[in-house]
Amino acid sequence: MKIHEYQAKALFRQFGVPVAKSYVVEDPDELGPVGNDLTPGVWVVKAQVHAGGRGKGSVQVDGKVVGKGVQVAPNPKVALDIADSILGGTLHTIQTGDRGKPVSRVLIEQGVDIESEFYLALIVDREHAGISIMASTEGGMEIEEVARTQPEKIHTFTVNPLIGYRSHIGRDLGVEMGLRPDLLVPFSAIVKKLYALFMEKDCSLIEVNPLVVTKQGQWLALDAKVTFDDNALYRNPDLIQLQDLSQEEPSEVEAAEARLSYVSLDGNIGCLVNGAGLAMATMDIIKELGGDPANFLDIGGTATTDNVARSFEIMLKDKVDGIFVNVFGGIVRCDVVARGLVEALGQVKLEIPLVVRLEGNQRDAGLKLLEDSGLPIITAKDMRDGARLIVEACKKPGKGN
Amino acid sequence: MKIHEYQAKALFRQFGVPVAKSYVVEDPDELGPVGNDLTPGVWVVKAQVHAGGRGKGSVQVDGKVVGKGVQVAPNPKVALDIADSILGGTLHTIQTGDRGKPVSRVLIEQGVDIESEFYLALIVDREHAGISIMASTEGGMEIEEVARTQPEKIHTFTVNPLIGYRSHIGRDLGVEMGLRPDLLVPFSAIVKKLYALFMEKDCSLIEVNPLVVTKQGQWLALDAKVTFDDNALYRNPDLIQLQDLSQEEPSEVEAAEARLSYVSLDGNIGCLVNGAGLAMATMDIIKELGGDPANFLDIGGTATTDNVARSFEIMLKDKVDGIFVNVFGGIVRCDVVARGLVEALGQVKLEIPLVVRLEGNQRDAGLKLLEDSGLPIITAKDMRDGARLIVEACKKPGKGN
Amino acid sequence: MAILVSKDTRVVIQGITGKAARFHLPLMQAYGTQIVAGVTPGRGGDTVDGVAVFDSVGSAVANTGCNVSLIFVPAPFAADAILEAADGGVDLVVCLTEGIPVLDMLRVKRILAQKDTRLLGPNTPGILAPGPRVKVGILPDMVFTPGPIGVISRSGTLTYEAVAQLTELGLGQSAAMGIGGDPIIGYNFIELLAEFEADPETEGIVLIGEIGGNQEELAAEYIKKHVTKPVTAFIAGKTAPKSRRMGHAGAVITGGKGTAKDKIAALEAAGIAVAPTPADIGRTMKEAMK
Amino acid sequence: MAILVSKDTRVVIQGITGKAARFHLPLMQAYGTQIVAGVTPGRGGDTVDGVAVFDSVGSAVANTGCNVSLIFVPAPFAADAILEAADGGVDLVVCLTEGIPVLDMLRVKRILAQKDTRLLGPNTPGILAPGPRVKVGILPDMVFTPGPIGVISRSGTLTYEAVAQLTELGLGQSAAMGIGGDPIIGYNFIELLAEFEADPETEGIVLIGEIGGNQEELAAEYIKKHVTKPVTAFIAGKTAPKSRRMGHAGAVITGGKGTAKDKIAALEAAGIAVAPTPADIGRTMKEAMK
Repeated sequence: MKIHEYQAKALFRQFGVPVAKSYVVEDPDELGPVGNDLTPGVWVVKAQVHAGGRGKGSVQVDGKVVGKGVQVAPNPKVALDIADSILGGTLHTIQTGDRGKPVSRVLIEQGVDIESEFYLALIVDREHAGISIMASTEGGMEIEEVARTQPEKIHTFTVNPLIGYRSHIGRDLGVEMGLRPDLLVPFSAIVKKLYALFMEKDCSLIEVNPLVVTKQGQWLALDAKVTFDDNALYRNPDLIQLQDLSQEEPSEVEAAEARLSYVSLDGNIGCLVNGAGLAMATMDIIKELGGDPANFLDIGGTATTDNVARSFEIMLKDKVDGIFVNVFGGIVRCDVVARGLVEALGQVKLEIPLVVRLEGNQRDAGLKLLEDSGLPIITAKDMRDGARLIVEACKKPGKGN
Repeated sequence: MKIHEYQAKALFRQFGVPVAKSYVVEDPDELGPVGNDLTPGVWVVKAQVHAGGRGKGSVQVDGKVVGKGVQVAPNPKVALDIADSILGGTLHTIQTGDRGKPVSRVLIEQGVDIESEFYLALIVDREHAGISIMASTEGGMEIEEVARTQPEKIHTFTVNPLIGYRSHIGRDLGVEMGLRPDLLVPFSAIVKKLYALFMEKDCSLIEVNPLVVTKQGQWLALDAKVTFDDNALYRNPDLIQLQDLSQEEPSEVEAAEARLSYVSLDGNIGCLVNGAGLAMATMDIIKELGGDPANFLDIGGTATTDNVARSFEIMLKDKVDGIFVNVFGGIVRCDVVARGLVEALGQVKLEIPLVVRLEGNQRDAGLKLLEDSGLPIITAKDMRDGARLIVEACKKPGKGN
Repeated sequence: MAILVSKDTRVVIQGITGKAARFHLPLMQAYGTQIVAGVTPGRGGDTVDGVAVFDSVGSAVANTGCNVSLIFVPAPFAADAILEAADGGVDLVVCLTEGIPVLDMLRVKRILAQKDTRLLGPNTPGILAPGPRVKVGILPDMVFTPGPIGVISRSGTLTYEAVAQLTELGLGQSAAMGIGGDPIIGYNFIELLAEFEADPETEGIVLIGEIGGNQEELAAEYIKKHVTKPVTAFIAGKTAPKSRRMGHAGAVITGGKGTAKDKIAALEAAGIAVAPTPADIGRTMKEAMK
Repeated sequence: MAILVSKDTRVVIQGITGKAARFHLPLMQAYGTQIVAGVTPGRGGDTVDGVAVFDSVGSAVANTGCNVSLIFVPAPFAADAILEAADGGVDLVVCLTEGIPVLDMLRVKRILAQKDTRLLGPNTPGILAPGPRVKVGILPDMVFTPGPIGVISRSGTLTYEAVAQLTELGLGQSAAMGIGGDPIIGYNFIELLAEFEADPETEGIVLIGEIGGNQEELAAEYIKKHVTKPVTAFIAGKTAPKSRRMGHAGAVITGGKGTAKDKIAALEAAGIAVAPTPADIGRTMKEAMK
């Protein structure tokens, strides 16, 4: 689960990680009172969206560009004007996709005199089975770019979760980065606090880019990106309220509510599959045979009749020219899937081709249910057959593509 | 650091470990209001002192025995009367020593219908470097007695602190004790909570004896003994207020305040030594040569002039016929010890023999300081010599022993 | 003989009284698997489909000599269940549970590194060996047949797909298993490749990978150096859009880009035949076996 | 050659800018110890008595090749300091710090069990080897002289006492060390007995124990089986009252009663000469060497 910068910074404050003074504004009416609190000097206005590249991205209001997603204002008045102009707009960055992300909140943050910028991240490290801490002097840069061009400037330590953080880890990373001795202990303290946040809130990523030292010698987290492990939200119920669904794809949100995994793509064939691997493979074979998937919806390993029906409804909302259901039953039973399809098709009239391939657990029962339903379902004998049938069906004259 | 039963039970409540309903009374004037709250039925009145054997020990008021330290009352009225009678008395048990312990508080606890009694303890296990959990069906008994006579009835699991508690530990101990299946999960939950308390508060021991199952099938901790690691109190500052110094030996309290380790004994020779091993060895050689130590005071490894002087003052308060200072300087400097002695003797006139043996770090400087002071100090050339000198000095006619 | 399991496999099911376990228990029994015990805390003494229920794995092991545990426990309790199985002393834990918090699994992984118990999964469909007729998991046994091919997969359903194709082409299986789709898992490709390489009954190996991570690249390197038996592979996700889930810092940690193209290139460079589509897995293996 | 330390010992002092460290640093230097680095976080670049200060043990090791760490860090930070030394890669950590919380040490003990770094202490006076003139700690070197006796002790000051007696009687020492007086320590009696047994320069061993625990009993058993060199012992606390500190549950866990009488009996049953008083340690060793 992703959260906004301002929410991440609130968590930083709670864990004692230094951040600059800032105000969140949701409603233009709040700008007046906030304006009274802004002290003279530079303030930075930042659109709060779930996407990177805000500084280069532009905010549009009614289709017109009104400014960038991050803007520096020389004084409070200008800051308030900028905030007013972008609130309610849509931010378009390289990460947002064509639709952009709604700017429902802005963060107005006090400007600081930066002496130097750093990069700091904590992340679950699959390969080393630990929490890896990555630090670099190349703050403010895209870290993948740094990894490619100056890999020696990324310093990493993997914390064994059974041992936990020890103060020398941050100091050693600081020494490797060439920090001045007086900056080492406070740097390590920040890493320690972020590690505590990571573990306590079941994070999957904390990224601070840039983490800066001010001309006054203070460390400050100028940006903050935190994502949480969805699987652990049950033990951090306070975090669920931080979720901002307006930042996500509506169909993905709907699928997630039904505990389904949904990915939207660019083509015209809907794919309803069980298992991520089979879903990807189905997409691969459709492409191989000249078709183009519109999405894939993984009904997962615990599908019930209800959520198969639900999946099918979500799929129909996403404009598609045909649907391929490809299920190999293991824990999922083919008869359950068939019953879900029949149920969904009792509600809506099917006006596009539907190819169904069932195999494995309770296949015969499933196929019989489909046959008995009398619905215009095309059944396939195997995966290639099914892919071929749907690709052909979606190429018929009168259909797109 | 030891705490009272009622304090331990308050911690149990805080961590979700079930205990019976109870009231603490400090002042007889509180008995009236508490009496209004007591529901009809059996109540148990328990003297709150830092010592075991309360049930068999007797409370004395003005030298007269008024009852046992734990008494069962058939109704609230009798409970209030018992509480009133023992409050302000002195409890004498096999563990309190001759002086007894003041009964400044009583706990009035609701009686329960016991179906079965168990023993449960968590303790730092040196040998296995973990937290050992000990459980036994022989609740209410002295556990050392059980260990001697029925060792097979004590079930132990040592928790690796890097891994922590897992639910099967309590279940396995429960299965070994032959618990009914429906009691296993709640039993494990209690062990889990006590483990959390142990780790969070840096305990060195938690002992619940008895832990009972009531006829209603509920687990309850009927007694509660918790001791904390003194070395970790700095990170549990809230615990320090639980300390009840009135339960400790006054001279030991005074020594502890000066960060000294003091043990009171039965003889007449005071021993001021650095290091626990040397202290015990000094005691051993004094006894071997026919003397009898009154105490030993270990000035530890970080003695300053001030606390050497302080030690000496504490020692003089504890009536002794002579003092043997036996110091082998390592981290402790003999000159510092000598300066402390000279300082202390500047305040009080020494009327008993003082034998000083200095060796090791800065010995010569120390001996010179003593010599230059002109004080009537007997210096010894080695440990045996010193022990011999003090034993002889304390045997002189006119002195005790 | 298969790998990991054999005719001496005696299974205990943790969470045996749950719905999914109760559904799959008779399927495993019908296939021939010896399910000798179940565990549900507080339900000791009950039986489910003739299987005795115990209150802990420790007591199940003591009473039945079970040596493999199959976990159906819900995600919040699954990490603890794995550790219970390890403390209980089984040799292998097969954990089907999906959605275990990743920090729990990091701890489990580190703890198991110091113990003798091995883990398959979590989020795996389990393992099936057609020769001894042992199924520890939920794989659809009707598509399996005994034979010389070992199948290792990151995906559940693709495993079934591959096995069905092999069976269709007359290539039976020595054993097939999913390693699990979670970030932190027990057995990885390399460890299972080593098992199949050492297994006298296995003559060829199918490896089914997918985009993300660098396990396939590591496997390719390992196969080149240590595996003498023919290996064929399939990588799912060739046409997947760049995953929106993998953050940048994650990509830096992993080192590789995790694309199907890179993985296929690594495998082919190691001399491994890669099936062009998921429908060609069986055929590709058959050709490699010639 | 001594044990644990040698002429190649290169010491880093953690907490070098503290008061006690500054007092003992020149004493160690004067004795001949190579103190090549110090560590105080935030003080990197400073020097203390000619010794370069670093910000972490890792950088001290990288820059000076130090291989033994001596810890003078205050108790709340000492456990972390031990782990820093281990992560930094030194071979031996000598921890003088007194009063480390026992739960911290339990964790340290478990973590070090998986690493190559060994620990002496905490709450030890350190180790001193008169031959190579290496002192890592605070032992008063004026009472030492080179020779064939190894001294292992649970008590600091009693170690000095024993060494002074040995020197007085013409018995020099190969090395002497305290194992530390805390509940959880690194090196124990048995491990050090094994080191001395294997050390060609050691011809006899003095073991100084005290009441509590069961280390002396275990040592007696070990000596009987594995130590060929003469060993003499002293147990402090023969006349101590039953300790009020050791709870009942503790006694049950330990198994033994931990009395001096039991320990002396165990040692004598293993053929070890036990000194009757602390003033007889040297004499008893001398007789055993005949």
